Amino acid sequence: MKKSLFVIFLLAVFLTAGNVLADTPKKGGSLVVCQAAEPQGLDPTGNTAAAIDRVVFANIYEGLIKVNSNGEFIPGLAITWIVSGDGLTYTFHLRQGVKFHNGQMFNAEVAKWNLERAMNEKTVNPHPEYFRVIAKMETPDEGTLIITLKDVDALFIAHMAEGDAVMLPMVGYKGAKSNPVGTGPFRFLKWVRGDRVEMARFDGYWNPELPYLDKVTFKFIGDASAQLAALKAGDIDVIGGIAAPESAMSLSKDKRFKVYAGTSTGEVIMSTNNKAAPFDNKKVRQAMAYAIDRQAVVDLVMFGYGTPIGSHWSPSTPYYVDLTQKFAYNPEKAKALLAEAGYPNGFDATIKLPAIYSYSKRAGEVIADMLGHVNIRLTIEIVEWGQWIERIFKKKEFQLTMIGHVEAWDIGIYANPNYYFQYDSQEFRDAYAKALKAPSEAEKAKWFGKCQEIIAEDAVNGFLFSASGLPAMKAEVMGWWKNYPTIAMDCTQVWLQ
Amino acid sequence: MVRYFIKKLITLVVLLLLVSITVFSVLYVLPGDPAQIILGLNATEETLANLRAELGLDRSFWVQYLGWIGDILSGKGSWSINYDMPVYDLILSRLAVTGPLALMAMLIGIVISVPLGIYAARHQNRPGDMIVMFFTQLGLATPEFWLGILLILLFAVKLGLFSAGGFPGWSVDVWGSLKALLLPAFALGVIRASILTRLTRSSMLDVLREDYVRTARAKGLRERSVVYVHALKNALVPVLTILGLQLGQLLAGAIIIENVYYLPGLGRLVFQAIGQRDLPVVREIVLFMAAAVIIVNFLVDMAYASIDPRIRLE
Amino acid sequence: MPEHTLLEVTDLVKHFPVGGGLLSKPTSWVKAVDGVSFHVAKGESFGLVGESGCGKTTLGRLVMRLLDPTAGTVKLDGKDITHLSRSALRPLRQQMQIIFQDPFSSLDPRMKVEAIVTEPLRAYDRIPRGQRREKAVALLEKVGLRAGDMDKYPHEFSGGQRQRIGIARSLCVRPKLIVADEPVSALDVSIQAQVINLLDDLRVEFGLSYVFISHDLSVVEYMCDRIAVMYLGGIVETAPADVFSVNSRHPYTRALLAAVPLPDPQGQVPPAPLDGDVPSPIDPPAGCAFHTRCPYVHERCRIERPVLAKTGERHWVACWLNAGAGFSV
Amino acid sequence: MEENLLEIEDLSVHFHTPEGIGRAVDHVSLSIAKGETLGLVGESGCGKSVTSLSILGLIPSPPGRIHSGHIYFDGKDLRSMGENALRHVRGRDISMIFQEPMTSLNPVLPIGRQVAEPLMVHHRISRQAALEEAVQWLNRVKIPAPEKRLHEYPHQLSGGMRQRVMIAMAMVCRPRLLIADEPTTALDVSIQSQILSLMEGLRHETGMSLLLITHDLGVVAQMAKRVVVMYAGQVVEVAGLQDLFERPFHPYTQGLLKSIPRLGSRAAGKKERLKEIKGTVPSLLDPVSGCKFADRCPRVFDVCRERQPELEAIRDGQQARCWKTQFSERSGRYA
Amino acid sequence: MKKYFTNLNFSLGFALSFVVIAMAVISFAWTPYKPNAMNARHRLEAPSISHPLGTDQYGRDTLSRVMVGAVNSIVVGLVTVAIGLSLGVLLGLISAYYGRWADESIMRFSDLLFGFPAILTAILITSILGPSAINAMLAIGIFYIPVFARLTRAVSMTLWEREFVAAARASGASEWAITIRHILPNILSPLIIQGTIQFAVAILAEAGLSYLGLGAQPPHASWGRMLNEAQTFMDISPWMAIFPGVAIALAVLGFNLLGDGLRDTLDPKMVKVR
Repeated sequence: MKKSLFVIFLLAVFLTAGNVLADTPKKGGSLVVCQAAEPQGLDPTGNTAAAIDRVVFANIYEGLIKVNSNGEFIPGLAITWIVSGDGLTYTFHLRQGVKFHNGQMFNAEVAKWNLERAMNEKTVNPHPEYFRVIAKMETPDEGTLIITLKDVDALFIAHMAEGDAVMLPMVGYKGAKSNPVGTGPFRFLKWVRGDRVEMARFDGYWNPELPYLDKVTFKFIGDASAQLAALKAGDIDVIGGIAAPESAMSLSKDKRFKVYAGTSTGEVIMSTNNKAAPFDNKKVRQAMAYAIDRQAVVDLVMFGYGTPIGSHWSPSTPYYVDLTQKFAYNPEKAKALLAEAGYPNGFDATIKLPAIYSYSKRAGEVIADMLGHVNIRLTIEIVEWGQWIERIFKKKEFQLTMIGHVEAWDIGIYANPNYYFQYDSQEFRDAYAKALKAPSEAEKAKWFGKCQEIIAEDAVNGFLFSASGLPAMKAEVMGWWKNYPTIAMDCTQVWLQ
Repeated sequence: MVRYFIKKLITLVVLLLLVSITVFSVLYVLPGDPAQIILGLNATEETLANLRAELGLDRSFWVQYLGWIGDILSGKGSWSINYDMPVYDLILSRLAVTGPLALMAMLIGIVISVPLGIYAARHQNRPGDMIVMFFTQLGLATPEFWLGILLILLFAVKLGLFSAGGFPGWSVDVWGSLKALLLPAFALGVIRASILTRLTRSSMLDVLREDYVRTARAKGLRERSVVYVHALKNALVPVLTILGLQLGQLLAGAIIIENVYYLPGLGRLVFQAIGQRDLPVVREIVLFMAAAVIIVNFLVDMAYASIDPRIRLE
Repeated sequence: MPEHTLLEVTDLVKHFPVGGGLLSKPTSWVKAVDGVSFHVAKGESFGLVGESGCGKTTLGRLVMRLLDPTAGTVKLDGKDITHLSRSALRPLRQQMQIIFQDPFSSLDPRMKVEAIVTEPLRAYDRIPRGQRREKAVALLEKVGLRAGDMDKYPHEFSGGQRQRIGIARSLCVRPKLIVADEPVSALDVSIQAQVINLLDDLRVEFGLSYVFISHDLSVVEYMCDRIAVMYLGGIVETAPADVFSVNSRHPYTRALLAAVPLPDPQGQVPPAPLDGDVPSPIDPPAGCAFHTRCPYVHERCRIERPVLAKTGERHWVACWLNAGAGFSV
Repeated sequence: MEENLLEIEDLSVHFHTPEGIGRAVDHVSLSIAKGETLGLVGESGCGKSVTSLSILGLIPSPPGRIHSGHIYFDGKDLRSMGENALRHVRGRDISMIFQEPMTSLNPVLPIGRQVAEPLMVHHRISRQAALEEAVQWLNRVKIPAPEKRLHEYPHQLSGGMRQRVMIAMAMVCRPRLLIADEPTTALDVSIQSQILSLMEGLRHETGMSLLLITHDLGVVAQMAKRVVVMYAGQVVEVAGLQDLFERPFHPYTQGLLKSIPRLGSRAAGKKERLKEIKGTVPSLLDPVSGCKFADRCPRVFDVCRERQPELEAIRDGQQARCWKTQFSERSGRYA
Repeated sequence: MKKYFTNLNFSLGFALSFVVIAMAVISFAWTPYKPNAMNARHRLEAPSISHPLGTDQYGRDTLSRVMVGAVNSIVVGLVTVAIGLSLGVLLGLISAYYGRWADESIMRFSDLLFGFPAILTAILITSILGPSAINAMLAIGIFYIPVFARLTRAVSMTLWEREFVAAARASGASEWAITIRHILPNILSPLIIQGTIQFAVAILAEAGLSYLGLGAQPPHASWGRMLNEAQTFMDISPWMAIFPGVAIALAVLGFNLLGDGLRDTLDPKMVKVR
């Protein structure tokens, strides 16, 4: 049996790190990181909320595989993984002598238990389907886990590198929501609800060189201007992601601070109900695509901090295809298409915007203005988040809405005809299935590219932009990620100058 | 007094019961699935059902209501879905922000208003009174959140003396925490002071016209004791009512100013909890807030009675 | 009993609840009127006198059926009106009207005089506007006001003039009986005489009967043919006016008479005839209500309540001394 | 003539209202001798209460203001005294009691405290001592169980009891002048007689002077030795008690006496029609050039409407403000 | 009318409210710019001759938006007062007339409403019905019901005890006729006064709700939401946070003064009911 082998040594991590950093890392110091949303519990295996992963993933919890700031998969609790030629068997060689913060040992048995817990029928893991592809698991010894899949899954490794697949101890996992215990470089200290989560350096971390920092505090400040004020006042050191791009604008002019305009996994889209007239008409959707000036949207909404996209795929994710020119801004063409579709005088519609996200409210206002120029007259309705979930996401009572999809590799939602935008395309489903089962990188690129093209051509949703993560920090904070290819704010290699 | 006390107490309990039922039914019909919000957009139907069962959302209205009331009466309270901790503890930790904020605001309000009100009443229609009345009119017309924003603009953005919001936490920085509450308390307090000043003034004016004030003067009392002993105690009765109403509303109603200053207070908690459909938190906090208003009013009634023998000795 | 009895009141009782709310029962009852009987003949002026809280005003309103009695009957012109419904009462209102004490409270401040004085007409039939104005002019002139006053509002008048407006209103429907509840008490001395004279004149002109309620013994004596004295919800004595001041027999009546300061230069204050205060009508004394303050109290007074007994021509007294041993002072 | 304890000279009090200046008290002069009871009689709005309030400087101001005149107490001009000095006169040398005993007592203070207060202020004695004296005074005004009552509140007392408390409060410092402003108007007759005899007894005992303000001629007839009649802010007649009732001079006084029904007249077999005074009291706001009573006077002359009469002596101890005084002297047309 | 204008409060209040109403009326016909037109080239501009109050983050003209915002505030004032008046007066009349259990239950109901913190209830209402201008008005209007009910009850209860009511009864007037002929005209001026003041309060309350995002929805301009949007731009363009607030304060001041002026002239003795 021919096996392809990916082995990435720890050394490589250090090399990469060395390249990024201009200076030799120093140990010690404490860092206060600000994040807008407070997590709802601290267990990433029980909730997909990004706020949880940002705090605990890669800091307190680790999975078998990690992602680096360039989006590459690197060893986590697994040192190497070997995939069989048929793509069905994965052999993980686990790191030896790894301890949980509570002193429990990590081994193959624990790994197996964690994965089984996620696939269990009583699971509250939000993505049990990630794991249910597993046919069986074997643990020949303490350091080896052999997983056999039912079917080829091109995203299996990617999924193993997400917060849903982190390793919890067999004893003490129940308190994970409020008292997380993992194997990560930092151990949990306390969570002051409504204010902050504190964690300290874990001295028993498997890499004795890391982390550099003694203490990390995640502070939750919801509002952009308060974040800014806190950073300027020195109360916080890092803003994980600036919510209001205008703050980034004013910060970038200040020498004491730096702002990274990197990439993220998220795509902001104008979700369109493909079953609701007139949006069930492809021409109408394409007309809207022509009517949107994506660069202007990025300018008005994000003050330029973002990248226009042409499909449901972030530029930071592998296999990205730039489709932004497919429906380049052209209001005349939009009007013509509308006329063709039977709406020479345009039409009225309602766009429902979730209240909690300022970018979606702003984007909604801007889009309403733009579509107004081609006689698509939008009424804006701001919807409180609970309502959004109920009315729009579940009951699909909407025509248009505006939301950011932050999960990486989530194009699969287009394969589900019952998903809230109700896109139903056999062509896409076939392409996606092929992509998932693609044996080689080239095949993967081809089929994932095809997927992007199909939904772009169908103008399923209004694909607008991928927002920058916009981390901002004091000038002396080193090693912070520029890009956010995964949902985490990994402080493992951050140090203070 | 005892009769009066018992009568008021019964009213209090009945009112609380009505409030609890109202709160529960309102939240029962609130659209939005907590499980979906917790698990995110891409969760499977099966996982959702599991979580709903775990949260007890699949049970009937009365089972849920009685369970809830039982938990509250037994002192256990409910459990926050989002924060994974007892709601009581959550309330307590947030009250540590809102409580001092409300009290500081009230204190600022009283300290400004009572002397000003008395001054204005004693100088009725003279320039001093007119100036005071002008400023209170302005105060009444100014939205407190705008005043808050203006204070930020001046003290944080321009002068850099305060931070524009946020709260370091009592355990981290007591002085900093106090400082963080100062501007919002001032914004709240100044607006309250406008109302209270006008009230103190008009109440004082009414009382100063009373026959017994004339009697006190006729007895040869010093003007000071006429005003502060004979008049003030009577004048305070209506002021006290509004004061109580305000304190209750402040405990509950600092939502906007907490949003302006991003304070982790009760108001913000409940505002966010509604969005997150953390129903146990919403329910209990709304009940708590309503109870705060009702209980403060009850205490005011009692304070009233202790000032006014006509009620006390009924 | 004289012929032509216009008003007959028998054993009238009115208790007001004290306290009580949504869930609780009244804690006690104010026995405002507690078993009162009297009658008024056609053309007679009947005085009800007593101190504040004795129930005279309540009695007046019961007679008018402005309040519903707890027990007893009221007969007007032989017709029992005690239990008539409001609508059934309406036509009877033409026969009886009321004048109030407070000339400020008894006129609607937002109504013009014309509307006020003709208000009783509006309850019966639609009278054309012109006719109403004519009527109003006639009424105003009758009570000594000018036709030009018709379009004014009450606050433009003095107290005495307002009382005239109130009187005009009561005359509007040509009633047979007028209940006058302290009609001159709120007026200054010099104005009192004007109103008293007016009432006296009108009585003759229209053949009215009055139930004249007042705390002022001199006014009642002047105005009335017969006087009833009330104490704590009950009538203690009724006497013809011409013997009232000299020959009244109830100790309370005599004390009241003695307490009135006469406008004659005495230059000295007589000793007060009564000690203490009137007991609370919530918990009136057992037996004779007056026994707590009566200088002639004896054992029976504390136990048994005396009833009105005839002691002379149209003269009735509720006192054990009178009824029993032929007491005289 | 005895020495006067209080002398009011040419007092004018004006009220400044949006509608104009009201001359509530218009050149009023009167005096009270030591130990004397002076009755001040008039209808509502005639200025009798304002006159009494201005003695102690208690006119509500604004809108009221003493416009001119002097008030001498024991030879000292109260008007030129400073506020502080005047304060020492109030409640110590001159006390007042008012019409409404309910509203004139502070509802939130126990009555003992209120009665004791003047002692604590003027005699600077301890609260305990003051309360002890208050008990004595409550006893003297015949309040049963005074020790117990010390701690009660006004609303727990009946109207008569409240007025007794007011009297005790006014008397504790043994004032030399007691001003009683309609002290019994709000009370029933049986209580009125109690209060009147109490006041008379106290006056007799202490030898103080009493200024009794009332609209009730019956009360005056019992209490006063001398009477001042006011009309529309002016004194229209001053007379000894006998003269007033037997030989009233001013047409207003005459009218008043004839307009009240007299108790016992029916028994005497005479029901005479009451003599009414026509018309109503003029507004204090209108400046009247002639006699203020001219419009209502049954014997009005041209001169009455043109010029205001002065207060003139008629006989010893009797004065009146009426042109009749002139006629009687010069032409003898009136007697 | 003259007597009103001699009152300083009334004159000032009238002038201010007139300006606000005029602004609203004019905005229907004319605004300097289209209030919702975005212009990426002119965003966040400081006040200038072409944009007297500056522009916002989308380059929209603040003056135009302030003018249109006046419409929003006035409509809110009218609708909420109408809700409060119509139901409140009815309940208050019933309460005062029937007394006893009707009174007791209506008053307890109003206690219950007062027991709930107003903003919180408004938030709950909007989270059930969804945030919108209409729901915000509903949320505010509901709180006006007890305000007017208590006022109506207090005033009409004293009226029912007045002797002119007894006189009307004695004249044979039906209860309904008494209510129409005597009670309503006499509670009218306190209601007008209170209505004016509640109008002002409603503008404030709506601004608060809009600030929280629970009022009028974008792109419609509302003063409260303009302030909310301005807050994140405070250090870049502070003027954005000034003018909408000034507009609120002046409008509220105007209607408050108008109410006080009316109180001074119409009903000097009126007791303010909370």
